Amino acid sequence: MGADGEDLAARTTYREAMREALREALRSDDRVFLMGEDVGRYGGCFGVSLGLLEEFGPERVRDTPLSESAFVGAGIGAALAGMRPVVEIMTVNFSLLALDQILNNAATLLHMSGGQLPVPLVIRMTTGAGRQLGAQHSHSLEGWYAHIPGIRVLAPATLEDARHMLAPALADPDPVLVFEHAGLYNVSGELLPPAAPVDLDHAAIRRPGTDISLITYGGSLPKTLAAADELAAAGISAEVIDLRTLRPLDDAAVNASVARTHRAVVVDEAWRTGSLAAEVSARIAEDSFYELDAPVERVCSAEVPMPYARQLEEAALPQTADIVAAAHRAVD
Amino acid sequence: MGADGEDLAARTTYREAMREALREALRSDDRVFLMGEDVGRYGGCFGVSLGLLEEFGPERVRDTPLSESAFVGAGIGAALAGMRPVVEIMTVNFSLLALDQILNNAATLLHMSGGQLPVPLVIRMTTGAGRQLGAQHSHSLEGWYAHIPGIRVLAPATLEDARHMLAPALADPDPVLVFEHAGLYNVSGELLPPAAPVDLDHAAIRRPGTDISLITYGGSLPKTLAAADELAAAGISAEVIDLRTLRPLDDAAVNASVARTHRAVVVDEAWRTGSLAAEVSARIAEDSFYELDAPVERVCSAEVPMPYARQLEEAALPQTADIVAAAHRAVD
Amino acid sequence: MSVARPTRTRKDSAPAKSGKKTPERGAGGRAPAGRPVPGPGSAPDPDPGHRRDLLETMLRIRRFEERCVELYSATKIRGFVHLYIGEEAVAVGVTQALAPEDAVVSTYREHGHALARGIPADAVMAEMYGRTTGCSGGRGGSMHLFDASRRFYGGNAIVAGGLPPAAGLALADRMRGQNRVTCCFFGDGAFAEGEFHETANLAALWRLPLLLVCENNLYAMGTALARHEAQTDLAMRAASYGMVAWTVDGMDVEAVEQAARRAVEGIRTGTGPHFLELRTYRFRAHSMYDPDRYREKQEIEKWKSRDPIELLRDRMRENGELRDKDMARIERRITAEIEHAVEAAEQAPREPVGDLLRHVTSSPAGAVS
Amino acid sequence: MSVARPTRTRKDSAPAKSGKKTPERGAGGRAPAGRPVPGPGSAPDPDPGHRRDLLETMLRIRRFEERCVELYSATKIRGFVHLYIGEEAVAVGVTQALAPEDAVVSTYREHGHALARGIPADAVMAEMYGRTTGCSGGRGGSMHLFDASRRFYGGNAIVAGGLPPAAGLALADRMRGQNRVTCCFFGDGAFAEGEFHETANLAALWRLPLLLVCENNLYAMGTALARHEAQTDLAMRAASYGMVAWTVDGMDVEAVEQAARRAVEGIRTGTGPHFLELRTYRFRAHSMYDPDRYREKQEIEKWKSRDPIELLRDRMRENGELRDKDMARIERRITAEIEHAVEAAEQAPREPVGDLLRHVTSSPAGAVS
Ligand SMILES: Cc1ncc(C[n+]2csc(CCOP(=O)(O)OP(=O)(O)O)c2C)c(N)n1
Ligand SMILES: Cc1ncc(C[n+]2csc(CCOP(=O)(O)OP(=O)(O)O)c2C)c(N)n1
Ligand SMILES: [Mg+2]
Ligand SMILES: [Mg+2]
Repeated sequence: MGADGEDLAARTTYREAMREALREALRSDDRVFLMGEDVGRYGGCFGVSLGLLEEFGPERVRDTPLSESAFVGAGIGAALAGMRPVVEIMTVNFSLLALDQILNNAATLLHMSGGQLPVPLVIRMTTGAGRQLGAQHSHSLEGWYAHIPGIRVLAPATLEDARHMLAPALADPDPVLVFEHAGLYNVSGELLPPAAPVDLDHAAIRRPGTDISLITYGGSLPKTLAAADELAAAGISAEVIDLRTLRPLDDAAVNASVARTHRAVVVDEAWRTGSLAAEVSARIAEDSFYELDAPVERVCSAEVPMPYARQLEEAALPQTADIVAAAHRAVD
Repeated sequence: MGADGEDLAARTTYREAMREALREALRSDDRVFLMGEDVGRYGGCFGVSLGLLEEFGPERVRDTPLSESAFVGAGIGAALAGMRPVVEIMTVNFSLLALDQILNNAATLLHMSGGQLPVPLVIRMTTGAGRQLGAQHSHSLEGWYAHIPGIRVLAPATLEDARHMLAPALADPDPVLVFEHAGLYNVSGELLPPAAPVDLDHAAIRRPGTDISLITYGGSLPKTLAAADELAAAGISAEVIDLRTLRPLDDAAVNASVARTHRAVVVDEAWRTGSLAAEVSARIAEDSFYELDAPVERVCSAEVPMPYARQLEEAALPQTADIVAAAHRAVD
Repeated sequence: MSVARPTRTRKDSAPAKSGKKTPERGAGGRAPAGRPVPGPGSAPDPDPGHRRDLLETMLRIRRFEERCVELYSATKIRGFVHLYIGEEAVAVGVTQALAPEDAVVSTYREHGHALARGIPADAVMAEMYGRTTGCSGGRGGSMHLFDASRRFYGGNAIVAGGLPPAAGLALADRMRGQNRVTCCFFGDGAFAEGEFHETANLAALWRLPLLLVCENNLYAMGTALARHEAQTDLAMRAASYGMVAWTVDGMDVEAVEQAARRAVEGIRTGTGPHFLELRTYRFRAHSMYDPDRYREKQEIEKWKSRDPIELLRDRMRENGELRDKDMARIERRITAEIEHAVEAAEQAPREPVGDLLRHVTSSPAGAVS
Repeated sequence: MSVARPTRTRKDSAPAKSGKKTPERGAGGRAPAGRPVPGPGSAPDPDPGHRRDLLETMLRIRRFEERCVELYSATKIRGFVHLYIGEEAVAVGVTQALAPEDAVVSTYREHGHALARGIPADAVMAEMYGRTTGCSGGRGGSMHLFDASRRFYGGNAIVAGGLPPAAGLALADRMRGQNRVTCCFFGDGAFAEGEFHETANLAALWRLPLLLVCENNLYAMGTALARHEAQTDLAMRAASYGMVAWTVDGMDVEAVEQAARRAVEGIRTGTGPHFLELRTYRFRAHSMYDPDRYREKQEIEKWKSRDPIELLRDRMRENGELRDKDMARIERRITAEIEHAVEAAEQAPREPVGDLLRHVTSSPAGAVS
């Protein structure tokens, strides 16, 4: 990287990028506060909010009891009253305890009230497996949330998105759920200042290609990019699409890519049946029916509660080799 | 119906068929008990269990406090201890409060324990819209449950299935969720004794046809059959597949039908994005890619929290006319 | 000895023998020990005019709902409709204590709360009709009445589902130093839901300006209190969170008002959430109709003999504050108001089907796939 | 006056000043009023042999976990590992009161419960290694230890998630008239979760044979009790459900055993659920490592001075019940046992990846799509 780049780019991690986004939000808008289990004194169970308590105090970096339903619901109420809460749920597994509040209140209040009550709430949570945490800490349920009308679902997969998605999420008048794959927190790299404000309506082409579209998001992006490298070595030019926003889906970007490549693999760490990958696969087959030269392939997790043993967990998760194999099936 | 038929067939409703199934289960196996909000004294919020308290007493027809998580979890524990609980949740909307227990315990205990702890639990709940109950009582989330490995998901759509699915569900060593569409309870007709025990692994062809496959389940079956009638009048022979079991899906039946008809419409009352219909559509396009003559069509609910106003609710739900129109699109 | 001991004090007085008084059931929690309890100086205005207002508001609710029964039979109103008949003193008494800038969170049995809060009968009736002039634009129906301008946050059909958002409304006020109160209504059935307990703890822990109003009508649908709660003294259980909790005769609107005023004053002075258990009874079915297999006729009759409207009316008559012609004038006014609401609702427009996707998100309909 | 009044009695005695005694904090609920409380006749066996067993079991847990720390650093064990070091008296004391046919439901911090319940160190260690010989076949790991033969129902990594199933286990026993007890462990953090309250109510309402064991180590992860509970007297809050609830010194294994025996006896005589609050402390991080930013060094040291193992050891030494060479023999035996467990785990087979889908359902792997 040249001298200019060195000036502008800063070495950072996904965790730090997320923290910086929170810090900026807390600094620039006094309606913003962060609330969740151990976000303060402990620094966040994944260390994302480390130091924020010291900087912003316990009112705005607010430790909660273990009451997922109550503090998510309290976030809804605070949003109704004009605040801009950022609620952290430690992992998506625990978010089930708050799902009633998210679906029956956050997602529906605007509509039920005939447009009177927008809920400008941001809920962050980690998702995903890969650290041998077993069957109650490793699910990927963001696809479920993408089923719910009335909310927006984000999956920042890059340092840039970790750093810059929060501001537009907070500017959204409706509830926004942000899924952070636990495997990404330690990813590090150079972070350039954004050329333009991040927009939450569009997928991104992370690598252009001509032979096949690899469509993914979140924690599967690095594996998919690695698969594209391997495919390139085998003479296959793979385009990698990062969905970024899981609801609403950027159909146009997906269909445009498939119109170029005529083949698609969807990569999603969730269980295959009923996954977001199913929706993407169905949309491609429905909308780009006459463009497809081969069935859409899905690479998902095995349909098993995540086992602890390392070799089993590895076998259960989508791996680069699985993506490469699926691409070969589609291309051959 | 002839004299023979009159002897064997009894006029009944879906509600009564379900009640008869419960009565039979309670009579024939003293490990079975029914538990849920107002299943006893009140007779069930939809009247399904009316009279069972008087017949079996308050221990076996057990009213619970409004504690969805606790009584569903208690069902799990009782099942672990060798009982055969049938837990009723008033509607799928309230089941979100128990989802942690269902996903993190019921569906995972067998696996987490290395096969030591099967959970022979049946959970019944109503689902679906159509009675102007608004955005917190009208969802169709059975597709979500079909995403979860480790459980079986049933959607009895006929009197026969209402009457005869419970026994095999109770015989299943693993958790079984039964979704009863609220719009079906008053459906009445003749109930014949079953030719063979109902099997929970296979979809059913409710009407054979050659030009297009209409694939549906539960509360959408009557509308889909009506659509098939209309299509027949227009010279289109539609095959109607009732999935019956939403997890595991009977791929073979779906693909065999599509192999005959080369066209498919999937009808599902859930919101379209991430619906079970998406999974079925994706599987057809993936597995029967070379059989399809047209894109798979989906007829689902509009992506809106269910509005109260009648004309809006009707517009939000899949209607016979929508199914007919989709079939025409696929056939033309 | 290093075993930690809790340092907070808790005070239990003898249980109330009559619901009419508002005895302190438990105090302390995070409030400084020894802080004096607000005295009875904050009694309601003894002005007979005020009593007439109370009476009229209760009667308006009663007549409104009686009309709803007819309209339901005529299939003008659909869905689930939960009548408040018999419980009017609770909504009317409690809302007296609230200022316009305070907030209300309610349940599916909320016609009374909505009308008492001042939402016009026109807007409520149009909502029941599902018309665009309804207070939720016709999208909510009986269970989902809203009025942002009156800080009436609904209308929640999930038992206990309104409690966490109510805590959040209160939290926002507390964080911004606004001296406002959030009042949350819920039933005895909500006590069994985890969400009640999570919210009670959160509110007490953070000393939120929250008024918890438990409408204890002794039944959760068909399940009697003693068959859904191990400990039926609900005020005592609320007090176990370290908040002030009183049991009140929910059939006596003046007792309710007095208790609510004291509680709201306590909240405004920063002593955290207060809990009111209002002993009341629904005179009719859980929802529009039910066979009432779960209650004794005698019990129903006993409670009907303490009809909150008759109770206040008789008291006022005894005081010479209400003449028959006053009563007739009130009835006439209410009838006119309700008939106007019905007529307006009948005429009101329906949302065009093409606008189905409005209000799913704040962006224009259809912008989001 | 027709306002319903609860008819049950409730009794509050003065709060305990010392954790060692097991004062009654609340009784009543559905138990007939005036029923005598089980007396102190059920004291633990004063036999020094029994004390030696208690000591050895606590020490086995301690040494097992100390070995786990090494193995974690060596990446032999992965995932989340929550150490019980400092809290051994709770698991060991409570399990003394249980018969083999009783059931145990535990948390993610459950090595101590598992070992105290008699699951062999071999099976637990192999599970931490993720091997097929592990007590969950390697699919569970540290947070999900199971042993159906010992009625050890796990190992639950959702805070409070084990409580509802525990109520169900107890319900099954009650319905079948089996005089068995289900013992459910959980932390102070679980008090904030709705599931605790729903379960407490259900258990008290139905008088389930359930022993609720709250391991109050004063922190939920990094959040001190007083920052997550409005009312920190947990036994009092449990008593508010109408169940017997005692606070016990959780560092004194004999006090724990005594309280647990009395509680289990009470449960077996049909008086419904009992609640024990054990005041204890974890000497190490929440999970394997954490910077412990949320606790004062001094506080940790104070609690370490009441190490449950040292406490019992010193008491036995004072009594002349434990000689240095006894202690050395115990240590040797434990070391040998643990080293055997490590070696066996090292040698044990891994589940082939082809069997990944086993145990998803009870049907043979792959039978279900
Ligand atoms: C979570 C949930 N469970 C069940 C229901 C169904 N339901 C509606 S009202 C009700 C009874 C509630 O009783 P209570 O809280 O005492 O209020 P009341 O109806 O007596 O005013 C039930 C069971 C629901 N709406 N939400
Ligand atoms: C529902 C849920 N929320 C959050 C977590 C993350 N978590 C695991 S343990 C823990 C602290 C629990 O504290 P406590 O109940 O006191 O038990 P301790 O760890 O002190 O033994 C937290 C927050 C979880 N596992 N489950
Ligand atoms: Mg009630
Ligand atoms: Mg703790």
